[in-house]
Amino acid sequence: MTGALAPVGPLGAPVVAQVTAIEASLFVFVVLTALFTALARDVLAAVIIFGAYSLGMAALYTFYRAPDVAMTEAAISAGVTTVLLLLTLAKTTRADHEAAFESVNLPAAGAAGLLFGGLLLTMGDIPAVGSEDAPIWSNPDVSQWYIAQTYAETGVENAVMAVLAAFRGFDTFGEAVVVFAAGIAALIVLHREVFA
Amino acid sequence: MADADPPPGDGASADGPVDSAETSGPSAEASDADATSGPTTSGPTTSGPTTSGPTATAGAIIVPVEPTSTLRSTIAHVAEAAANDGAPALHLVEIASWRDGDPESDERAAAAERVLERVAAWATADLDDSEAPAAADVEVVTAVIGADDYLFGADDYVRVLAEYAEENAADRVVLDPEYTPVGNTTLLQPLEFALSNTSLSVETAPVDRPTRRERFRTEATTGRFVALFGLSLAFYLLLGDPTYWFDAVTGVATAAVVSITLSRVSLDSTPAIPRTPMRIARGLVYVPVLLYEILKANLVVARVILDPRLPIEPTLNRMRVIVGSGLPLMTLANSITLTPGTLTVRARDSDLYVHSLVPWAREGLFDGSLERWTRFVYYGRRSARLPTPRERDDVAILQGDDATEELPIAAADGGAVGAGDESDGGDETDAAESIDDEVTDR
Amino acid sequence: MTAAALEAARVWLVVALTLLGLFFSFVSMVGVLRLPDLYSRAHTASQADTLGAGFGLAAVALTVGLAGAGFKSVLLLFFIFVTNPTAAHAIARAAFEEGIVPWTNGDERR
Amino acid sequence: MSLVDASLAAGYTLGDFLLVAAAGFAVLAVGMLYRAVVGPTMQDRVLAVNVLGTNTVVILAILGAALGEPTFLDIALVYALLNFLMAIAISKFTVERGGVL
Repeated sequence: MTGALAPVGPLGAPVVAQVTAIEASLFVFVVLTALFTALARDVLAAVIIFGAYSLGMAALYTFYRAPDVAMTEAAISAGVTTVLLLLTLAKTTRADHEAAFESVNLPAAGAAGLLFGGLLLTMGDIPAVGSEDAPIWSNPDVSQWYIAQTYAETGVENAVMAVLAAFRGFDTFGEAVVVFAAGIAALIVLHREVFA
Repeated sequence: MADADPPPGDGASADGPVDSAETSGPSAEASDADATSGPTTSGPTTSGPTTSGPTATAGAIIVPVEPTSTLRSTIAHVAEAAANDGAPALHLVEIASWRDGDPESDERAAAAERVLERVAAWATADLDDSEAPAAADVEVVTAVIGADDYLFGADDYVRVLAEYAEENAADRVVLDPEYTPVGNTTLLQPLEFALSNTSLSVETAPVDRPTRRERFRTEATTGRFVALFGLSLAFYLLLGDPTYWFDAVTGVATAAVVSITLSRVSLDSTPAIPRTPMRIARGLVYVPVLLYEILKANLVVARVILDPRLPIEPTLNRMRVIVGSGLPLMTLANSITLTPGTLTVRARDSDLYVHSLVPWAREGLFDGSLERWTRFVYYGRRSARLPTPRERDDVAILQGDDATEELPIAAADGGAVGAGDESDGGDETDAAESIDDEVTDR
Repeated sequence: MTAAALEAARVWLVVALTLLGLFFSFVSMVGVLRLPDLYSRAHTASQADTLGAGFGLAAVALTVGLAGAGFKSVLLLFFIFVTNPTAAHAIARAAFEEGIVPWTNGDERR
Repeated sequence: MSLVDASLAAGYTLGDFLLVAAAGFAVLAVGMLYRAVVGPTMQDRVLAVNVLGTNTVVILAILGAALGEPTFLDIALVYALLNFLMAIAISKFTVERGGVL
């Protein structure tokens, strides 16, 4: 896991420590899409922009070597959520709006900003990605073993993904089956063949 | 794509919902015929294979009406049933989704009236054609109900319907299977449920919805099965590891599932031995040609777009192409779209509606080289020789100064939502189906 | 030609293809931002962008090498060339069905 | 040694270049976002998101090449499929007011 996110050469200039150009542009993209999803007044527009958000998010996940999460983001967020939201829209009505954006509730925005700022304060104490000072290293048994052995045993660089897809792969498979069955059940309740 | 029509109810006008302009003719005719010639039945017939036969006590039938793609066949069914059962009247009612006095309520009421006028014409025509002796005695009544109140949900609809039924001595409600009065809500089942609590007898007209599923089902042949199985197995192994036994086993299982479930829908013609490989080979010849065309035209379009003056002259054009339907048409339409400056907006039978960005692209399109290439890929070298669309006089410009034909757009006045738009159900399904065509052709 | 020269040629080819891809994607973006209506925007969205993606994926295929996963990017390339125009067509037709009249010279920008 | 480690100029490798190119595609995606937000019609938004999706696919593929992770191409493949599905679904939705779903 350590070497996986090593700084990628001099071109990925350390604007903020170790943030590369690709990360930076994806961050901008994701934040903008999230913002516009929240602000769009037309619900259908919000659904569409939310699709774009999940696209950017998945690219980011992929960059952090978590392809399983990226896959999930792709399947759930861009695929299922969009279809479910569209279904919801189809079963309700969509009001026409004159204004393109919601007006911002200033006290609420202030409160959210404060919370965000507070959380940002803790950022300084979080160890850097791959840092050897991370508290996880001090646990000598379990996490140590995963960190040391994951790559050798599974060939997967992201330890979380290795746990999900390799060490407990059948568990994950079972979860996928459960989710799939739930989806089928929902469709039966809806009494529609969505994917016909 | 005439297949999108509902199953024919009768010979008279089985075209499903059509534009109100068109129906005004038949409507007048039908009512004339009704008024003057009276019953056209040829005496008591021996048929009458229906359920109960004429019964004196039968009450009137109520049909809630809304422009749907199955409306035409529902009316045909109801008219036949009314004639056979000797119902005294057939009430075609539209349950108002507006309230009188609302903004726009007048327009919506007018739209509802148009729909009712049309279905009344259908019903009258069907009754005239009916062989049942009692057909002439069935009175066709139309009404808009519930406009004095806001209606929320199935219970309100049923209340309004029940009141109307009581006033008019009706005891039977026949529902159109596609009936969704609020436009978006699926109300049919709650409606049926709520109706079952009243004294009215309720049934859904046994007409087929024009689903695309049915239409795509083609015959399952071994050739198709094998082709799809091979294709999906190859795809699976390509993504996996062909030499690893686990991938081979799961691949066979997956390919079997895919080909069992989808072999009837995903290939539109059975692969044949000399023809299919030849097509693929000629297709491979076509790919570099297409790539070259794309590159060349892309540079032209890039120059146009990056030009600060933006010298574009977009028009919509129509071109009749001779390539056959299905896969060849899709290939041609996609090639046209891929070649910059031209974009296929709509494919209707063999008419392609192509949007062109600059006149240069339009001229290139009318020269028909892509059409010739498509013919070459699918039918061989000899079929490729053909006059250009321009020489065949199969082209038209629909916009701009050189326009030669009128724009066939539903709402050319800026997309006003009107009755024409609303009642165009058959057309919309048709359009959606063509997209599906393209998806499943692959 | 030596192996080193071959590799150098491959590297610069990758660079050239990537730059071409970026250029055409840029054209596509400019087109989508500048052009006056949906139909003309669909042109650049389906075409310039497809070509841009095509060049980008070709660069990837060349980098990874056909022995590796390069064929996957060829597959991807093929897929994009088939689906992108279809999607653009579907979108344009949706607009047409809704009765949006294509913009012509002299109309107001939309 | 794979091709991405080949040095290009001044100590930069091809991998670096590809990462920057991926960032370039992401910047183009941000530009495209304007159309997705402003519209004005729903189809404009769908179109912009479709282009965004194509860009994402390219970004994923380039990342896969630059970081030496060929599995990213599988994700890109999944994304290409979903992107197509999304465009078709939404454009059909806008035409038929949900009748298709």
